[in-house]
Amino acid sequence: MMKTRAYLTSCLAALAASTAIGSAHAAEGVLTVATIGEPPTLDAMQTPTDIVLTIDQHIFETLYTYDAQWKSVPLLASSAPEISADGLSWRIPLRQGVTFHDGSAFDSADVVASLERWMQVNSKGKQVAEIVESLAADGPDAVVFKLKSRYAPLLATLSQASIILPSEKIAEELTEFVGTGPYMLKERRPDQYTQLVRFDAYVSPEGEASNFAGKREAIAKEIRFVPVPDANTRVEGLISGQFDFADALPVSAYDRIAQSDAATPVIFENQGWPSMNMNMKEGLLTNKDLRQAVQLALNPTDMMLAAFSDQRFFSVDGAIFPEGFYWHSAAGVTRYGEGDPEGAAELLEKAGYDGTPLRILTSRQYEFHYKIGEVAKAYLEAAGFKVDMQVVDWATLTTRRADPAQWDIFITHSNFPGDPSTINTVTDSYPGWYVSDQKAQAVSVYLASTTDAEKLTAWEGLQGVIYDDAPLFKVGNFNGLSGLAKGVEGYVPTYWPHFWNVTPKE
Amino acid sequence: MTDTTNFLAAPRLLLRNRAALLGAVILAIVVLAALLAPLIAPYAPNKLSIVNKLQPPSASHLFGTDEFGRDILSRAIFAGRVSLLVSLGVVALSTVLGVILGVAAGYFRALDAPISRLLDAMMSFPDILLAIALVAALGPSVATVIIALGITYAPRLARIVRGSTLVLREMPYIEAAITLGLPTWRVLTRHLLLNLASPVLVQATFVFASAMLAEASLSFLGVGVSTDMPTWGTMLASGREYMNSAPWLMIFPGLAIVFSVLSLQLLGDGLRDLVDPRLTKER
Amino acid sequence: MSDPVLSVQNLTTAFRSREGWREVIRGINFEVKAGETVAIVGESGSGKSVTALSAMRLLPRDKTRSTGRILLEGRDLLTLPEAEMRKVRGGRIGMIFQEPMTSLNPVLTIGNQLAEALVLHRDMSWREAEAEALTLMERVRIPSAKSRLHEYPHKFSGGMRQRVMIAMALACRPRLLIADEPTTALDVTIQAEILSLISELQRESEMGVLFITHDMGVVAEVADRTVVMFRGDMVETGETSRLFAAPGQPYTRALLASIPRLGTMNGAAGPRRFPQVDPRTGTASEGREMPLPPAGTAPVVSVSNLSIRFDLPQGRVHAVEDVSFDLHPGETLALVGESGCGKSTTGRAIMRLTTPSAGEIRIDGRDIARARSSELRTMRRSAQMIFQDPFASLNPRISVGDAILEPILTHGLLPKAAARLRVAELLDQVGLSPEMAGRYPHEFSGGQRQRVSIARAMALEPKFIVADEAVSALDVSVKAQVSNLLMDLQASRGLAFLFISHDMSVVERISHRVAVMHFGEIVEIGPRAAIFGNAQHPYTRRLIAAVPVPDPALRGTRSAAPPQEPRSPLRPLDYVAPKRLYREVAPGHFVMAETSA
Amino acid sequence: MNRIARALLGRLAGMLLVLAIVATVVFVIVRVTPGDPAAVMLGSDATPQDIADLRSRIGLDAPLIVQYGQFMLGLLRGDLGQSIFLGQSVGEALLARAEPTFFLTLFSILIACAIALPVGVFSAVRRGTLFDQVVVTLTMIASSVPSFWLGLILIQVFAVGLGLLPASGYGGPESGFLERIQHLVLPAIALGVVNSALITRFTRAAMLDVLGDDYVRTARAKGATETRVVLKHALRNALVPIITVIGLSVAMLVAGAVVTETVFGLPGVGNLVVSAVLRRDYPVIQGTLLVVAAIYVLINFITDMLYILVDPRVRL
Repeated sequence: MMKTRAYLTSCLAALAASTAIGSAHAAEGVLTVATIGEPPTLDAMQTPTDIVLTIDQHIFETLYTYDAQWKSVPLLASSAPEISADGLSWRIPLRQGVTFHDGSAFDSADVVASLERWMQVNSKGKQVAEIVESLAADGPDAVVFKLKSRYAPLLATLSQASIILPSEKIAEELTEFVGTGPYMLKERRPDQYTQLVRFDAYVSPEGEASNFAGKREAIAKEIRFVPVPDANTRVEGLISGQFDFADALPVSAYDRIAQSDAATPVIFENQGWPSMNMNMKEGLLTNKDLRQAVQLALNPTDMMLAAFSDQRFFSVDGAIFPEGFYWHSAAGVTRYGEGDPEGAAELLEKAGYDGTPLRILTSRQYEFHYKIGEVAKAYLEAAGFKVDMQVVDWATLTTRRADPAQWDIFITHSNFPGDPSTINTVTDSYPGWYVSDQKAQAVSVYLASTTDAEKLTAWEGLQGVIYDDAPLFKVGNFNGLSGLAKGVEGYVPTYWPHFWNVTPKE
Repeated sequence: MTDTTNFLAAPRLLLRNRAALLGAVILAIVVLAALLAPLIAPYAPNKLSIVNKLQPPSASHLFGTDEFGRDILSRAIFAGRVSLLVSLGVVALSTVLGVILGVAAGYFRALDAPISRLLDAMMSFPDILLAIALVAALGPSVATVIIALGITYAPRLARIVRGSTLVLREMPYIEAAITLGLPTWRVLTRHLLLNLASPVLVQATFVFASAMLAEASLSFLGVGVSTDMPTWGTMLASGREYMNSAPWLMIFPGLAIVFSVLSLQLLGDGLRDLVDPRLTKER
Repeated sequence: MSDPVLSVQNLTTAFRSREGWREVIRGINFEVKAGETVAIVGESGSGKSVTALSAMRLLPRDKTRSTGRILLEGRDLLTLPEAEMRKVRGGRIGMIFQEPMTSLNPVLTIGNQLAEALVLHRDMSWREAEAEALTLMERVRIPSAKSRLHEYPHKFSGGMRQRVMIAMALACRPRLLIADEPTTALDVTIQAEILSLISELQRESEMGVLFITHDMGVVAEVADRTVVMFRGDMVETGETSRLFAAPGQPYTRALLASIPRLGTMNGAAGPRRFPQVDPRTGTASEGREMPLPPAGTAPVVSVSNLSIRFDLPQGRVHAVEDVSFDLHPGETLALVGESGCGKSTTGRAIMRLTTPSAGEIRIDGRDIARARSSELRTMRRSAQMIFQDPFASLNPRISVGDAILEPILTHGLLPKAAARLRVAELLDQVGLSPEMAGRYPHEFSGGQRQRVSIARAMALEPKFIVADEAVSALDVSVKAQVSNLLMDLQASRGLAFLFISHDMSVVERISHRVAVMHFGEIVEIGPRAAIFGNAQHPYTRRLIAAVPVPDPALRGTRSAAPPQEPRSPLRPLDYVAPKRLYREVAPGHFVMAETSA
Repeated sequence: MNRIARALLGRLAGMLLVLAIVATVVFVIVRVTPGDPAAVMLGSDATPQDIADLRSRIGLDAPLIVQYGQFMLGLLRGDLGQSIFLGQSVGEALLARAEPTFFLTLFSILIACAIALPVGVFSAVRRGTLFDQVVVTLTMIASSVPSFWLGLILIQVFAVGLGLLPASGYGGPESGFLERIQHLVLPAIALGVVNSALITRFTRAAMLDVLGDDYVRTARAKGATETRVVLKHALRNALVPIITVIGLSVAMLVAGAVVTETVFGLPGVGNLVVSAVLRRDYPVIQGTLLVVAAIYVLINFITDMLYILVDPRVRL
């Protein structure tokens, strides 16, 4: 703990002691990545946000990971799990010869210790903990799950955020970040940069690279994640050659990047989908007719056009999963399309809407949320709703959202998860508090199904229920725009950008 | 005492000072535009028309359109309302606070030290930082921004008022009022405050200018007032994204700020020349 | 005498204003010979200072224009290039100004500023100049000069700073010294010292002196020839004694007639009004004598053992020490003394503008020395005050009528309509026309404003008025009229006055009794005739002797007392003043026994 | 000597009192803030239960009085507390960010004074001439321009347009001191220009005020040249008000830095506060506001000491 009593004078004297790190670094082989912000911590179990997962996937590895179809394939596991007939016992064999960054060997003890912490700290882990009878090592190279009841999404949960650390480093509050990934953590200066260097003794899984699966090679000697919260600054930095990669750029900058000689724009198809989630616990939208009136009134095309300004960056599709995804289906999709103010007005009439204002919560920290809200307000007012648009910063939004008395609709976005049952509105406790018998019934059918075909029909049933109960309005699918400096080869766009197999420019 | 005690002649003297006249004219234009916004704005400020978004300045849209296809001229005119409202609120609050604290510190010797320490504390909060913290605390409403900026600017006024009160307190006409047995509140209001009017007015115009700049910075940072009515700061913030492809989104709100603040500075300088220099100095 | 050092021929100076050039002085002609002193005298706004500044070409070049010729030892200064003119300033002509307190640079030491004059003109090194500066300071008789060379101006009194100014001006032995009202801001005793110093230095170096003043007494004291100016024109010029004996122009006659002179009471017991002067003809009829106050009345205010002390970081100032006196209805008691003697502080304590440290102040029989402000309301009805600066005595933001009306209404003496009538009546009594009530202070002259203050003071029908230097800031002619007004009001309404002043000639005319104060104590108190005719205390005698008498014949009859280092009023925190004893020399005429000071 | 010591102690007590007031106000403001760091930290799909666990771990659910006590005691030990987000003490976080803000403020003040002092003095001496009118007009306009707007324009023209200077950031770990300073050029100009306008106007007003004083006329009467009158006699006396305005603008610069650092992406103290508020990192908000207030109080103290050097009449 630095003695800071003389802090006031030393703060002025910082001039002399400016901590310039003059580590000589190999001229070649550095990748500078501009991210949307500083990760609160590198503990992906406790804080599974996108920015943390993006950086952590280079340092830590999970038992399984997602391939191009977002199906779970082995990573630290050597093969798919051997599941007993009754589906209650899962044996997962582990790969041999894998070592941690600190040189210690990787074995089942590390897996058990890591997953036990995961089941205490991680929100998905806690749900899994409820249905797990026991977890034990089966020799040094395998672990066995004993389940209380069948649980289809288990494989998906073991492919995200359930990172494996050496058992010695497991603690309530992680302090040393040692993993098995292709890169090691060298230094982290909050709000300035997180510096990773190549882990030379890395043992890569086999197979042709597809999404996060397959061969991983740490070509760049060093990767440096630099938090640049302001989107425009990321764009200007990319164009002026300061960054090798700039994440989550405003789509309006596409043409500028395309024309610039320093970088090329990279589009990641179907990065996610914005939604207007409704409060079914208290207030106006407890009435189903009004919820359906909201769905009817809105025109997704105009909302997406305002937010993403160009057809190249969005598509309008009622199905919750877009084409090309295993879970894509149009089953049950209704009240989605052109926006029908008259129809909505009739529903308002029927519901006896008395003009109390509809409170919409949004934030400008995600500019497209705000733009969608602006257009939605126009269409809802055209249908006869009174709208009170509340623009707050993200921290206030996440707090108000937890209190059912303070809002009717909040705008957010999410990705297309590997397992459909992990979609936010499916869990009862997620703000909006969507609870209905037909939902519970459809979910249990899904959980109980084992084969892929069974899961798909169960999901189609669930999607139909979701559209009928109308807990949210899916606006559309948007593509992510990022920018890659010219001369950098081998980058393949994925939901969490990864930089193994990528060769930095000379 | 220079002939500025002749306050009847003040208006005539003010108009002869060309700079102050120019300032008064520009300010009048800005205020009138804001007041008559509904009448003179060519379009409704929030009328979307996504199809013709990001149009450059043209006959139909003098200042061009923004990313939602809204007319920037109309929005700038309506934005004037919020910026002026907030800044006026800040001026009012800081003037009331400043005068009360300034007179108390200047007139009553016993209160001088404690109030001065309080003023030091209030002054040591940089205006933007306190505003950000308060806006985050109390929520981004017009009232919060007014309170935040009002508190940080009150000391500037209080110090000038205290300085002037120290000078005026020694004036024979104040001592005469005391010897005539007039109650203290009457001495303070009719004799002291009436003569504080001009130095306060001068400092108030400069506070007005700083408040406008601060309000613009706050909304630019995204922590300013959150009304669905635009402010020049929020227009600049959303215009920044298109600065390269559609610079007019940035230029016109910026110019609106510069002209309004410039008019206030000109007016303030013009007024200062009329006021007895001893009264406009900090003691 | 050889040809003149300075010859001003048909000098006209104009100022540039919005409406074009405005002439401030027109057709000025005079000469100053070596060793001769020429005075320029005139009331404020007569242009006497502009004449001096034109000669030194110190007026801003872009806003002023001077025509005519100003010959210094034959060279015309108006056509001299600036570089040459700079050699003249300080080298050939030295100049000193009116405000000693602000004429020295506060952030530079005395030695530095003196040495600068030498370095500029006599190409000395700084070390030599500083040594010479020491001799200069000794030449103007600044006590313990050696140790004070490196001190800053704020450590010196007004008189000492003026001496430094003189040393600076005469550093390079100029042929001409221009003195612009050098002693106006000084006390009369220090003024006498400075005047004798200037004449002594003049005799040594045979230099010419151009002396600018508004005080005819000073003119009589120092000037060989005199130029009288009025609103930018030369009214009259001539040899000083002839001018005083037989003034040619009516303005000069009127000016001389209205000057308060010492010793013109010729035996009157009570006060005597100033002569009524007819400005057109300049003839003056001697003022009539005013009645004595009714005998045997209870005092309106009686002050006993009054002490006022202020605590400063450096120590304690005993501003007023154990002062006692009474004031009876219809009587004028004058409190006289030099600046810093405590006369104003005493007046302010009676009005409770400052809180006394000890002693009693009985008004209408009740001691108000430490009464709380709420109890003072009734006292405020019987005691009122008039202030020195007419321009700051009236609230500029309200009309004069309202200023007088306000106290009447707040004390609820009369209903609104009757109160307005009362205001008209009061304005009339002080010689102003009632319909002026609606006008604002900036529309009145200094004299008129002082009349409004008097009317305001009388609004509550007080028993006595404290007049703190009430006429000191007025021009000579107006000073006489306002003094006469006070005497008339005293006679007609039986008012008592505590008349605080440093101007002995006004005090002699206006007061029944006089108390002389020195360093916070009353050194002598008694009837006016006794104090002026038969002064007992050495300080009183010195005070009266130092007053310049406007009669050239009496020049040089006084001894130039050696300059004393002014006693510092600062005392240690635990200082206890010695108990003073008073001898009664004659009925009602007391003198402090101890002969200190 | 004890009088001097006593006076200094008095000043110190005054300063500490001011800081105590500031600390208390900051503590209250931050505690009233809705939005909970735990919720922000855990991301959007954390359950209320997770948030409650984290809150208790960081000690946010202790009664306010206890938290206040800990905070004030910590202050006495010079410990500004532990940042919730950055995993380091607030002191370390501030020290790591001191360099950009310190240099930004330093350069802005240097640019401001380099322009303002000579121009202010010269336009006062040359009052009414064309030069003076141009200076007055330019400074009037410059002090009406929002510094962030000027910053954006500078970025477009110099960084993105001409590519002369870096658009944002503060260089990577390996960039040397000189390269980092390059990042400060544009922000310093954006801040410096606006501030130099204010200082120029004050310097001009102070000089005009002093040039009207009697001792200036005495100096001229002594035959001193105009330059000696202006530089030796007038300027020395104008220093007190000029020092005051420079002290004030240093304080305003720290506030201005908040916006400028955000626009230019400089990892300075201003940026830290904005991100701390957005992620409700209480200790950092408290610590930063307090340190900025302390710097302001320190600047005030330094200006007072300078007065004593410049003006002999000013006693402690």
